[in-house]
Amino acid sequence: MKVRVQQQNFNIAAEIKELCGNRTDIGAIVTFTGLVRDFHGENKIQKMTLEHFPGMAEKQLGNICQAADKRWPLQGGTVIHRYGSLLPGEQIVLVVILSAHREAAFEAAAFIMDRLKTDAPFWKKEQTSHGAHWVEAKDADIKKSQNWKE
Amino acid sequence: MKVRVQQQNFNIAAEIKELCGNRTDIGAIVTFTGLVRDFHGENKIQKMTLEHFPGMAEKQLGNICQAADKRWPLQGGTVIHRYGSLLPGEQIVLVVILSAHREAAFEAAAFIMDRLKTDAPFWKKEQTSHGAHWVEAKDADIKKSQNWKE
Amino acid sequence: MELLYFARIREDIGHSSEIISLPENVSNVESLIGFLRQKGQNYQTAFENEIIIRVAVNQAYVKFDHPLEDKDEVAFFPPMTGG
Amino acid sequence: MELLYFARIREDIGHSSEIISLPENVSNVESLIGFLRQKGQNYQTAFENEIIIRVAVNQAYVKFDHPLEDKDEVAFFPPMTGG
Repeated sequence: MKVRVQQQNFNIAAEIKELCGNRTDIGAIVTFTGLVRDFHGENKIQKMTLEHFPGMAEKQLGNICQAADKRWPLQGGTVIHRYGSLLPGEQIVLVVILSAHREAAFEAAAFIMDRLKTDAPFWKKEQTSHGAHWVEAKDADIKKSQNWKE
Repeated sequence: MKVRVQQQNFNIAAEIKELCGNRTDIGAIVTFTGLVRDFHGENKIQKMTLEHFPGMAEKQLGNICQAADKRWPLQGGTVIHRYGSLLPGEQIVLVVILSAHREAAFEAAAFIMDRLKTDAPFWKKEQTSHGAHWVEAKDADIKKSQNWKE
Repeated sequence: MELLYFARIREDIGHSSEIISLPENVSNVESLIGFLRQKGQNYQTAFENEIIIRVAVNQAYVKFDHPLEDKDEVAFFPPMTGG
Repeated sequence: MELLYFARIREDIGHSSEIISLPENVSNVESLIGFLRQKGQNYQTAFENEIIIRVAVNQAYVKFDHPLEDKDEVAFFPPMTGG
């Protein structure tokens, strides 16, 4: 699978085309696109800034993809995560998964997104009508936080 | 949600763009694309012909979308199913789901595909190197077959 | 009553639709199939195995005990294989 | 030893990286955090709540008892919120 961490936008159709080429053995393509939303709870989002750990971000995304490849019979995939300043409605992340079977494609794409949220070194800062603040991780479980895999 | 049954091909990026427009409240887009595969077991596929029940196909796809809309908090979606003659590598079906939350989008897209397979009146005929034949449904369970919802 | 046939059933019978008057002794899908089987070898082949026959009346799926009226559109087809 | 800081921790400390020599009494991540806390109020604020500190040594996540060497790159950051 291919991993890219980039500032510029991406095009879902171009990514699918590059993955599939002239292949005729693919049965299912599942994609996930994550977008900047205009509201977070009560706060209206004006801008979202994504910080990342260069090098490690790519490495972790690669590890997540490898784990997915081990777990499901996949035929290829692409994960793209953007960084920098993004406005509401803009694309943040893209996952494309190819498989002969739809269940594998759905599950692998969902797995990659779940892992990416907790394991890939990206941080969101929201600029809202009430000031700027770092987005808090949703599960601030003490045990879980210190129980990471080495 | 929008439903289309058509002979012509579709473009995933154009469908997403039409659904999203200038909206900034969407958090997640999940898509499923089903393609004609070149092999079915031992048989090399030369061509796939898709027959459908005009009118009822659209109606059933609409019912499936309504069921998904009731079950998950969705922000829109499109289901396109093609009919006619298709070659290996060609697109058969597209599901696009918008939601504020990724779990809802993943589950709704998978649900629609599962229901579509058993409830939407489409039939595949494969032209292979060993002749043409209708594809058999995977679960030919007697009980299930006569137990349809009215 | 309009009858529609799709996929394998259409091919076995040799045509995709026909208009018939609701026969006297036909009250539901099951007895309609019985009636059709007597119309010839092609119908017998088409309706041989009830396990792989699906029915829609007026574009809604029904069971074999679904009652029929002369104004109904009845469609017969094999289990669906789209997607 | 190279230290990297990201997101809230970077902002609290006021810079994104620095080079230090491994202090005598620092043997693992936990004791490195203790050492850094003494460097000033900005570090105290950054490392106040250990529950929301994550650590990577040479770009691999580690626990606070992970041993350290002078050649290590140690990165501190809050729980991740990408995707």
